Amino acid sequence: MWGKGILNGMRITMRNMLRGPITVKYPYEKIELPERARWAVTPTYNEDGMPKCTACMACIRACPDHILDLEVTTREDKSKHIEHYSYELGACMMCGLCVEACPFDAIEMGHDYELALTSPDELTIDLLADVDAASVKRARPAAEPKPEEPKPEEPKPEEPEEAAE
Amino acid sequence: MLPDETVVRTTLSGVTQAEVSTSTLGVVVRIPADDASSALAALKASSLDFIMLVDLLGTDTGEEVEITYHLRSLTRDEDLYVKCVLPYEGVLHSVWNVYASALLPERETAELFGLTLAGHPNPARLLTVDDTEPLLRRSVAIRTLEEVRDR
Amino acid sequence: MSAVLSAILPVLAAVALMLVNGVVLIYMLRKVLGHLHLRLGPMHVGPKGIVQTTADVLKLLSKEDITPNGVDRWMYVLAPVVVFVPSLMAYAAIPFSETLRITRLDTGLLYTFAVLSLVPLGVIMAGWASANKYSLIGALRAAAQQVAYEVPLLLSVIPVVMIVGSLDLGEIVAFQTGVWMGVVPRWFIIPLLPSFAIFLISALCELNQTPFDMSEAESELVAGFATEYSSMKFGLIFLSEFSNSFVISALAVTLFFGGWTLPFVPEEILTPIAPLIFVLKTYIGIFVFMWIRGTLPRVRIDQLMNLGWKWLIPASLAWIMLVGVVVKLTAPGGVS
Amino acid sequence: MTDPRDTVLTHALQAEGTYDSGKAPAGIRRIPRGVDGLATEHLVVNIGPQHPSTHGVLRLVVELDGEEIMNAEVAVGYLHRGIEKLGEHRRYHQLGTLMDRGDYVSGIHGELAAALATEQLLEVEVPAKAQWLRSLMSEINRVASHLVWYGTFGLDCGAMGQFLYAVRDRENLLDILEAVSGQRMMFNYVRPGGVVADLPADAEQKLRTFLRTIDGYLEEHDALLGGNEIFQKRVRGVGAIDRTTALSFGLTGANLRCTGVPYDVRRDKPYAAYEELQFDVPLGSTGDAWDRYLVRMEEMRQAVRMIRQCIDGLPEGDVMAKVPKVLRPPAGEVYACVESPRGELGVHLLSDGSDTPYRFHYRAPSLFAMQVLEEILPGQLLADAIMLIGSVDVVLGEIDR
Repeated sequence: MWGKGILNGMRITMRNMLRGPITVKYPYEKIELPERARWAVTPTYNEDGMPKCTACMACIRACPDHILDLEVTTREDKSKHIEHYSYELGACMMCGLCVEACPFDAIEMGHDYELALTSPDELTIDLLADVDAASVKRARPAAEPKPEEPKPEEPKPEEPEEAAE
Repeated sequence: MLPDETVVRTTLSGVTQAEVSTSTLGVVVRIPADDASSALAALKASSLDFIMLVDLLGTDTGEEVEITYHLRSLTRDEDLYVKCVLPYEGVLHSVWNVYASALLPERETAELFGLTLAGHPNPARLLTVDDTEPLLRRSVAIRTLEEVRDR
Repeated sequence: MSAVLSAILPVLAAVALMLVNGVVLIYMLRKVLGHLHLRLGPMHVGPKGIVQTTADVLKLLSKEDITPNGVDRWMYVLAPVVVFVPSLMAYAAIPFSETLRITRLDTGLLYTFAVLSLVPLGVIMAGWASANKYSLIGALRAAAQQVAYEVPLLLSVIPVVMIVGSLDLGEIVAFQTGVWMGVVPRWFIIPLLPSFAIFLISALCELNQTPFDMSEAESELVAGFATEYSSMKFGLIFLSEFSNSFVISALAVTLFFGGWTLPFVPEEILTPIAPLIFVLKTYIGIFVFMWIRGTLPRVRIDQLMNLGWKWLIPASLAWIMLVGVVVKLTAPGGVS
Repeated sequence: MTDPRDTVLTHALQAEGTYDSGKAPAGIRRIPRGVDGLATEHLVVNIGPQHPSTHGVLRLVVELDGEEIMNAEVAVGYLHRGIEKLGEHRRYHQLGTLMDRGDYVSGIHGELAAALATEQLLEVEVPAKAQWLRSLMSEINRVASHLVWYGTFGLDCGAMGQFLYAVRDRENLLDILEAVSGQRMMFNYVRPGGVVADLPADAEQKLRTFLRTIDGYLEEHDALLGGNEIFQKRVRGVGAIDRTTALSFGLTGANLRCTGVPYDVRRDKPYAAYEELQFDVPLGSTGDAWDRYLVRMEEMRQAVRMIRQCIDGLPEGDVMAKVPKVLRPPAGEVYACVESPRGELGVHLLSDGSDTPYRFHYRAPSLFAMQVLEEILPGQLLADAIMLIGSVDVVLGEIDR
């Protein structure tokens, strides 16, 4: 008869009501993220606490929105000192292209999703400030477990063709 | 599958002088701009039966704007690309009475390439505010790195 | 002194009942709709969110009272009052138990329906006065809908009055006490099921509830006639909507489900807890309204009119004729 | 006291900036209020851009005579970010991040179209496992997108419950997509040459538990909304688009198939792993909102069936072809299209040999669906107009690009 569909619909909503709510009570219970979840970019460190970053600028070229920036002073013995490694959290779309481009696994996408801040100028974060960059030779063997022939000097060849960007 | 070129050439021979070629895209027909609608009407009515205008897009080739009409025949499952060339501030004649699906894409293409739209029921701008310059022209620059950096 | 007191006391009781009712119903609606939709409803304010409604009322009180310009000033301010007062007056005739009643009216039923039919007047005033296209459309829809469904609402109640022979709600309930053939309770729902169905459909229309919530259809008219109202004026409209649903549900329980009586409970246990049973039954009725609200989509306005004029009214007229014939045959001298 | 109807109408036109007290504004046929004839004045109502049921930022300027719509005009452009202009300044493997933001409800299909176009230019051969993973993720995204359509379609008709049940199932799907690609909606997972990474173990396990309950839930959804007589009365025979109008307005996907035209890109121009998957293409007959509902519900069931085939038949092998880090495809022009939940989503790529495309055009199916609305809305009632927007399933991010 005419109302059969409506009554069936009522039965379904009652059955769903008896199934009980499925909401996660957020501030008290937190969902644990899957292993590949991509949130804000965070630098990684060696065992001795020094950052793995060798200031090779690969990530800065890889970012589609140009939001990473590195100020580096090169001392005479070719080792580098990172003044600021600024990262605009507000503009980052967390696509993970910089992490894929980094040859030394020096940055990774963190799992911390509570990124709300109170004032807009806090949105530009210094990932690394005033710290010595890891030297390429020491980082290279550690970073490349595969027996690949290590590059003898600074990764210069990538430099010229990028300038046309 | 590609429509065969000879049939395309014969259908268009009466209407306009068209040169048919095949490229990575498929069969491409280049025709002069002002008899675009008559050519499309001929193609639609012909045995090739191009029943649907799938897409309409403009390209800035450096010195002029090239309009591409992407036609498709569902019965034979073949695609055809009709291209015509307009000067920079040229007039894009609307083909909406042949293919009604050109209504909104024409407004968008004319507005983003700085063409004036003729013969269209509602030639107002579709996407941008009234005084924005034609964005998809190669001459209109995107914000440089510095402007992005200190925005 | 006592004369003044006995005059004011019932009014205060009605107002208190309405406020408490509003608070409880708003909380119940959010909880029921929440659980119907696999959500929890309010949880943060107080244990299990019980204090949530009082927080809402305080918020409504503290909000800034905006009067948009281009508004028809007097009608705009008067409209919420015209919506609120009738639903307050409708509490007068509801029989909570044999003795516990705000006023003893022998035309209680007629009075309640007369008062309830004033509410659409306020809705139309609100819609027209707030000079906003959405509320204009919402108000005109509400006018058409509630006028169209007053008629079947009253017609569906006439069979009950024909059998009982009086408009006094107390007597209707008294008629339904006791049991037929030892097992079937004498409630009217069993013999008069069609008229209960018509009553339910037109009651939903009266209350502007889904599937007939045409006047504040969220997805089309934003908030319908109440779009331009803020703070306490919106509070009045909101509260009156809930108290209407309590009144209509109370009527349904009184007319069809035997008011405050329960069939197999002996007399002496019944009388002390009679108001409790009545309120419990009414809340079950309100729960069914909310259950319907959480499930069904909205009917289009012209289908609604079509259903009302072409189906409900002829059906209820035919049903009245049938019941009239049966009453005449079974009790030739019966109608005293 | 002036007639309040004037103030109502002038406010609208002033807000629009087109009010000229002298002459009646263009496009609004104002019947002269003769003294004798009972002339009802037309009311111009802006549905949107801030409106609870416009699926994004759509503004529909509607001229109402009472409840009936006399004339409807679509005003879009509130979400225009210039995806096509940005495309000319992005490398080929970065185009996916742009396409996710076009049709944000089903991002995988946009990424896949961009990747297919680049691969046609590069003539690179994608390994079998990547093809199967692409089909699997596309179908998961299709079910998620259709669930959003189902929920908002119910909301437009006034039913609240269906949306929350649909979102419950969609949450499981988004968790699976997050486990595989890293993000819930902006995946950046499909790249020219293959996909970024393989299916992790926890994603497969989540998918199997999801597949155990989804069939029961789909039957429940169908019974809850489709089985409801009120919904059927609201939807049957309303907003019918026949074959010729659909074809002449360039409709594709479910909007075209509901008129009976059997065109589906997955079967007629097969890509990814769709040749090896068994699925049938549901067809409607009259092309009204009811047929669109039936076709999309059946598409969801077919998608679940394909997900099952994909999981069981996933071949071995690596997930990405040998592709240089910086892609420089040879000069050429190419068009690749994909069957997205809204229709045929195409990417027209013109490359000049450098590492960024010369011209990147994004063919949006919702733009053509929106166009047909301007054709069928006049004559409908206001309540039906809102329902029809829901039934043709448009996404404004794709229309404005």
